[in-house]
Amino acid sequence: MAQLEQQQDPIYRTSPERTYKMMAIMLGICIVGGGIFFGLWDFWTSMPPEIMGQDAEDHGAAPATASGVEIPVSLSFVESSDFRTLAFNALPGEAGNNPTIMANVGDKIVFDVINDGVSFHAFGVTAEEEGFEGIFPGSEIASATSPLKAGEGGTSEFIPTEPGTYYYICTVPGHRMQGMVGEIIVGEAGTSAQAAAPTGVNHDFVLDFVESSDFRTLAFNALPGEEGSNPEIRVKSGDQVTVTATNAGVSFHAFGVVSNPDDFNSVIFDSAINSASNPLKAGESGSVTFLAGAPGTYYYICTVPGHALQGMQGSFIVE
Amino acid sequence: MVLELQRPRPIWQIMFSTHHTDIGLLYLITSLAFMFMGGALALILRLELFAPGTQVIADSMTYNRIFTVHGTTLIFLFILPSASAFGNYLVPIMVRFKDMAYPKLNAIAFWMIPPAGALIWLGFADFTWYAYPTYSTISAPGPAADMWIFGLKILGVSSILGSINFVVTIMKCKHPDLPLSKLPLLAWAYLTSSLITIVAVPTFAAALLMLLTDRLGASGFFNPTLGGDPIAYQHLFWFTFHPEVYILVIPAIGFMYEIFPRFSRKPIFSHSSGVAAFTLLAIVGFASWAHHMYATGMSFTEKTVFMVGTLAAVPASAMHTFNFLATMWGGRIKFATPIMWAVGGIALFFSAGAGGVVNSAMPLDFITHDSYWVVGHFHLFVMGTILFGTVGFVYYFFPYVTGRMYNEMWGKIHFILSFVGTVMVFFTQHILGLFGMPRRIYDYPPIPEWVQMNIIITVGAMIIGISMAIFLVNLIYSSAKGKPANMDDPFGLGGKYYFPYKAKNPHH
Amino acid sequence: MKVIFGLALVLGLLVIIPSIENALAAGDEPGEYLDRRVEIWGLFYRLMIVAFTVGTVVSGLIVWLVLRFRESNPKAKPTEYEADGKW
Amino acid sequence: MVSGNMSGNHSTWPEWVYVGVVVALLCYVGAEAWNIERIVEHVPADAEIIKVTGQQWLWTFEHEDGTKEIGELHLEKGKAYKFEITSKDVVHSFNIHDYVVLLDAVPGRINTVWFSPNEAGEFPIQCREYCGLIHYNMRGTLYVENGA
Repeated sequence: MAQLEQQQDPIYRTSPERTYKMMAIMLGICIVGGGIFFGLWDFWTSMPPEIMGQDAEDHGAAPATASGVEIPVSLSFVESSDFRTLAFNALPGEAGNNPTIMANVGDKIVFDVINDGVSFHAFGVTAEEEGFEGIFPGSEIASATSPLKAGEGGTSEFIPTEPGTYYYICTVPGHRMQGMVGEIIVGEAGTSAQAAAPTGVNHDFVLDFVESSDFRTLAFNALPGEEGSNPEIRVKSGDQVTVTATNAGVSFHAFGVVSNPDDFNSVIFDSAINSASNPLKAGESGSVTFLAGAPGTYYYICTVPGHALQGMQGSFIVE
Repeated sequence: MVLELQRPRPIWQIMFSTHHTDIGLLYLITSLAFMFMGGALALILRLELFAPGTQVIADSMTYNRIFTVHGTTLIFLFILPSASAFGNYLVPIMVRFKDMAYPKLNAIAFWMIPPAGALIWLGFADFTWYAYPTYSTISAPGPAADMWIFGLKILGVSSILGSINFVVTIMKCKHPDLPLSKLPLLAWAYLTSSLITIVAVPTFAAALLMLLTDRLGASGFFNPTLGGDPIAYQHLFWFTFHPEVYILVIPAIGFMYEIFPRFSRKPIFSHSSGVAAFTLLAIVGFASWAHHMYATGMSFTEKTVFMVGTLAAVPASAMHTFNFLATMWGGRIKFATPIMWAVGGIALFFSAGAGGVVNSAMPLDFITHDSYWVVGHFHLFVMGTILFGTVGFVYYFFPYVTGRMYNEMWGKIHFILSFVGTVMVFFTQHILGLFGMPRRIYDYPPIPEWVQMNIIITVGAMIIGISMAIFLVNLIYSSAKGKPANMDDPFGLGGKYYFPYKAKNPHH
Repeated sequence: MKVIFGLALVLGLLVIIPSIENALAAGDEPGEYLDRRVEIWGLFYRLMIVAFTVGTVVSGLIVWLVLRFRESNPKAKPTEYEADGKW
Repeated sequence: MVSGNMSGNHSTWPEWVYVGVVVALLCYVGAEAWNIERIVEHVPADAEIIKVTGQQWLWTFEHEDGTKEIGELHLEKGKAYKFEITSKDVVHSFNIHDYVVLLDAVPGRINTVWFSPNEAGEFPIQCREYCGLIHYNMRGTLYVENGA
């Protein structure tokens, strides 16, 4: 490499000054960068990806009878530090987590919602048991596409037109599944939504776990479409209910009354027969006796994960 | 800094220069900075895994984000740029041209890296460095994931531009009386790895776009509920990233081809077999991508094809090893720091290669797939081979850049600690994999063997950490106050050799 | 060169023996189900034997090279290229 | 290959021997692997089918008789079982390490792998493909019972 070897000019070596200048520059970058980095650390993972086809259908039903009663509810979106659990007012386990709202048909529920988290949220009331669709017009605050930023808030109102269980949720896709869902239990017009004193009346129900031949559909007493499948149970608040359940299938099952069939873990009224971890084996049966609590629409389900979704659920209505 | 050594200029002039040595310097500093950052992340991960239960990381979300950025940083922001760094310094000099073929393109290619790095580091996505759908499309939280996608997009373009520059410089700007057959092997390394890049990387660029549109809900390429197929992404991904392995390793081999003859005082055993091996690797490297996917339910035939393709790539690497050893044979080797790194590099290169052969045997995938065996295996490559070769070359090149000598003793200590640490960490990880510990887990059940081995690994990792701290101090201190190097023969080897700082490449 | 010969010999044997036992063992699966653990781990250990044999040779060679041809070795003598200082 | 001008004056036959040995070894490895894979992939005709479904972050099993289990799998020693593995959401990897059973659970696909437990006891089932937050704890248990 002949041409490369003609030495010329004196050699200048890197000097301490230049090295320190270099270090200063890089240190500066690190400090500025570090500031932005930790400042925005959690924000960047606060939005789940878009899921296709998320347009709320219009329910558009006007209130049948306005009772004139107004129920002010103030809610705040809260997030666990790691964003895995979201909730209203308080994280699961703490007091006041996802408060259940008791109301009657015609009552006006006024929501005052504020986003106490750092990620984006939006509010709405739906009758759907899962997902973020079917938001009642007028009940929504912001939307998944233009959500409430941290600290922002808003108000809306919801007037239930028929008794049943409704859900107030965060309408940002995924947040409901992460726990941002609470219940609105709506009783018949006029009746007050408190657990009545024991009435002494006794009801006995027999519920058998049955399974379709291909084991994909599960139900109580009879398969869907047949007579008496998942019978609706109506009792008065305070009645004593005795349920006897027999596993007529070959799979494992367990019984329980819950307020949200998706949430098979939180059995209410001490109404559990066995449990997912220790279920009823084929042919076994069990029974439980409990007091029906506050009026509202509840569900009796198979508490083995997945079974309720496969159809093992019926409504359990307390009046 | 070739020119730096002849005419000192203010730093901003170096930063915004289009001269190949200045850009090489920028590449070098950037990549080393990212190496230390990514390494720090690795140490955090190891601390977390030191024992079952939560150690230093609060939740698995953070853990997942950290290992994702660890991988992304070290592969795309350390290894690739460091290769380009020395390529920029040496390729024009080796082909005896005044600069890279497209100086401005060269500068652009570099300046795409900082923003990409910023995107990746600010977003800190959590879907692992290969972002498999459907997790990455339906489950990974944004905007971090999207920032990662854009970051990699930019890096992909940057590396393609860089590669085009290298290929043109070597093929078109080569001095007329320098035939390809006499081109130094390092230049050959850049030629081949650049060609691989140009062929392989666009595939991944396409995959990234599909990933993005899927995430935006505009398409369903990888979403089965919309008629897509997640496996398609894995094919696109590995079609880029198995050759990428060779893109990463070939320059490191090239560095060793510079170091071995230099310090053995003996020409390379066989230049032509080195060239042959590079070319072979560049071609066969494309026949093996799906050996990463045995477990996705491929047919027996597919598996067989890709196993054969994988094994076919082995002789090439074996020829390099032979070449190195044969070059040392009969030489008079001065064991300065650079060649120590190179020798350690070959030893680990062999171990990694052997592990790779075992890996490629289809049935063994049932044991090793996505276990710590795999982690240990590819870390032996990227750390044991690529990083060793690169660090060795950093030491070798230090005097030419700064005009000063690094501290020899601390350099040797750095090597010994790193070597011990590497063996401790990655060999143990192989065994841990055989005991069935999956990759990418934030926490693990207290199985006695797992716990013991994780402790060993973490200790080893800390040793590596210490050695790298020594490296950092050595670099900074020596470039400021190191003793002036004898620029005609910094390592006291005698003999004439081309000295980069003498290159008559005028500044422009 | 001896090393290479020895290497060739050892490895040649390693190739032949198991492939023969394979040819004999092949094809008696039915009846009792085969135990995939035995098959797969068996393969693993066979390959490990090969890997470690080669590994021993290679690493041994490296160590020997390093010790024999180091500058400070009493037997070390200038290479033929040092005279005109071109390599 | 002819040794290039840059190389010293020496013979290259040792390299050829070496390459030959390497190739021979690789052939051996390939043949062995091919053979074992062939043997292992041959599913017995009377293997019982178990439907395995992965989802974030639990395993669901469905026996031929329709029994459904979640997170637990009860099998009988000495029988052959064929897993039909799929996933509800993201890619998982179904792994019983002690029985060297491993296959990805891919949404939209059904992958099959078979094995025959020949030893009673409890064996961990785990997810080997990164699937999100609780990936590290997507575990189950295989109970191999002595059949009647």
